Amino acid sequence: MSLWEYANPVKFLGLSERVMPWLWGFAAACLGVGLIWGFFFTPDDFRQGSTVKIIYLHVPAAFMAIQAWFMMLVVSLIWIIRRHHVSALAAKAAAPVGVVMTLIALVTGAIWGQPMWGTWWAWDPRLTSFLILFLFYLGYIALWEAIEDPDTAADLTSILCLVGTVFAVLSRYAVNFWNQGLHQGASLSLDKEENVADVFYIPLLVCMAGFVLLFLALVFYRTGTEIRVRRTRALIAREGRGAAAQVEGA
Amino acid sequence: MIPDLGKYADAVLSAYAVSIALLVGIVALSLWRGRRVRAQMVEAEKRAGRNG
Amino acid sequence: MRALFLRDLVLALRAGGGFGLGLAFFLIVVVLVPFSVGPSSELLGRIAPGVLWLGALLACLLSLDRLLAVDWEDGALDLLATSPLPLEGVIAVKAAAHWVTTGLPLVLAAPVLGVLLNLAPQGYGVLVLSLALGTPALSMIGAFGAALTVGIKRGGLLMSLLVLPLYVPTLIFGAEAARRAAEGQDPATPLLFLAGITAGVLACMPFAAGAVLRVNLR
Amino acid sequence: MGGFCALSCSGSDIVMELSVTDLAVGRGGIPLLAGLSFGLARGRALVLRGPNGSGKTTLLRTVAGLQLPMAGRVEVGEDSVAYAAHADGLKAALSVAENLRFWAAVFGQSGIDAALRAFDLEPLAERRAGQLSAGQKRRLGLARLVVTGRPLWVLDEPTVSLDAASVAQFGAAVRAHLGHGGAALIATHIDLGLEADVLDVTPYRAAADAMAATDEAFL
Repeated sequence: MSLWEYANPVKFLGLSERVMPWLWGFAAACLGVGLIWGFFFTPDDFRQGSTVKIIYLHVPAAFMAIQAWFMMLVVSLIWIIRRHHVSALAAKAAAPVGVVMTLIALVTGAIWGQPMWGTWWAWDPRLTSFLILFLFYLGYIALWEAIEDPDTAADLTSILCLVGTVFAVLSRYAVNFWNQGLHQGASLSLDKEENVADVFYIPLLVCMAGFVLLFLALVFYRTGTEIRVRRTRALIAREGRGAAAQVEGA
Repeated sequence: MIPDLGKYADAVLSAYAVSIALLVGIVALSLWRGRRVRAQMVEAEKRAGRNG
Repeated sequence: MRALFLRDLVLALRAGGGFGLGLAFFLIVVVLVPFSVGPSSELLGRIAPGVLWLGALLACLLSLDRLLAVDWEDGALDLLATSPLPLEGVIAVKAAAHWVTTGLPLVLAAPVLGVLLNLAPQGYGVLVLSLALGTPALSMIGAFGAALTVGIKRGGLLMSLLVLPLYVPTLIFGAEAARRAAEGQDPATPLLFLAGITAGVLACMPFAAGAVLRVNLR
Repeated sequence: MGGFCALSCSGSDIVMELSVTDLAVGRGGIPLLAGLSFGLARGRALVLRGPNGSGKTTLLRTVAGLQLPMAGRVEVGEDSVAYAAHADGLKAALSVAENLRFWAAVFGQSGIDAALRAFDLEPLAERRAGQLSAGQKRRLGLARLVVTGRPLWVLDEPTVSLDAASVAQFGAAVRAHLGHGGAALIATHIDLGLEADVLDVTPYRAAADAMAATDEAFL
């Protein structure tokens, strides 16, 4: 039993059929519990008032926005090195989810920033970095959409993901240098800085777990969809050559 | 039922509304496309089964 | 390699698309800025380094979609791929020719346009230096973007979407160096970062671009 | 070596310029030709025939190394292929001589006079390539082959837009190339007046249910 066995599309579909109900279930449970707990049963922060409740969306979304890109990087590398189709399709499947996470982080950040900093948007390094990450996601998805041949698209987007990662990190340092910023330092780390008290910390962890599970469920489901698109394409190509390119939803 | 959010009620509620709408949106979009693609695949498989 | 470089230069000269257009575009952007933000010389002087950098960046972007597309359409790229030249070298040489035909004229014209924008006198040297250090990276990154989108019809817009985020670090450090110098601060740190990025890009990007081009040619 | 070799290589001591073993080629993940085996010896030409869309161009691109075979092997000497396709890669803004000199330099050769003479381009040498007629452009594109100095010419429909005299000229150029120990693989529909073997690719069409390597994992 090797992990690579699941690089076979059929095996992967079988695995995801078995795993997905659990993922969806736990994701819904964690998100439900975490968000309700955070929204209804946590006290207001003495400085930030009730806006502190936004943390249960903002921080997990920001976390997942970065993790989604990181996951795309890993599966892109797997595609480049081992040529498993499932991994290329998983990268394609994850990108729109990453976009949504980035968007949530940006929007909740803006809504939070308005009462706290008195402005919807500041060219703060963290906000700016997320905006740049958002642009990278858009470019990545646009490249997937623009290329017809699936293997060519997988190759090109993988290299773009690699190069993009380097430049995203460079940009992060560049904007740090460029503007020192208003944003508080990372308010969440494993050793629990004092500015996040237990009352906030535990529901936040539950929400983080919920976001991770939701992301996994979505990626599994969407990868399955991409595999089915390819299978449909292959079946049609076998049926009559030439009609292959026009698979709806491809 | 809704806790007292004080003067920041608008901000907190809109943040939750937007985020949940986006999450529901991506889930619904994924499910909708997944269903459609699955139906197409079943269709193609049926045809392939008939012909060969 | 030398032949390819010279050929690209001659083509840019004869077709008139290289030297002239980018420079004219740069000029127009710079001229339009006062119309949009007002003629206050104090304000113009403050934003001059940033405007000049942005103008140079856009002028550079303008000519990128023809960098490989012409050779792709007339089949020359296929022939070059079967020639003894490595594709990485082809890309690097074409990027170098692109820099000489667009980047270099922009570097030389920037001080003149700085006068139009009321740039502070102490800023000229570092502005030219930062552009000279930064624009080669813009050409090389752009060549990567051109290689990515070479097979796509109407790939120009997509290429801008892919390339512009990659320009962020270069733009930040370049404009920051020019701004600091204009304000009388020490520009050494951003200049060093800028030079580092350019060196890294020139060293690594030809390989990424060559790999991408090989995928597109097959 | 496969069945076709018997035609093209009569002796075992002949130096092979190209040998293809059980080759399958395809475009966009769809296989077009499969099970191809042939060899090409020095001094010989092989003409490929087959209807449009049968995969001749794809086969030539694979032999030239521009794309990877889906299966099988292509053995050619390193840096031995000169490829010419429908697009000539000519620059309209450069003169005939400049175009040729550029390609000669890229391939590490010098001297373009022989090439100009072979295709009767001497009177046009200083003319811009953009001002040439279609047939003249084509001749310039073929003259490029001469300046590459490469032994194996891989040509895709070389005689498009050539008149009868130019075709004869082209035939002569190929014969001269073969006479110097070169070889040529040509996809064409017309008779070039060459003493060449003919390979019809039609029987090698990939079977309808042969699935693309890229897609078979999904079936």
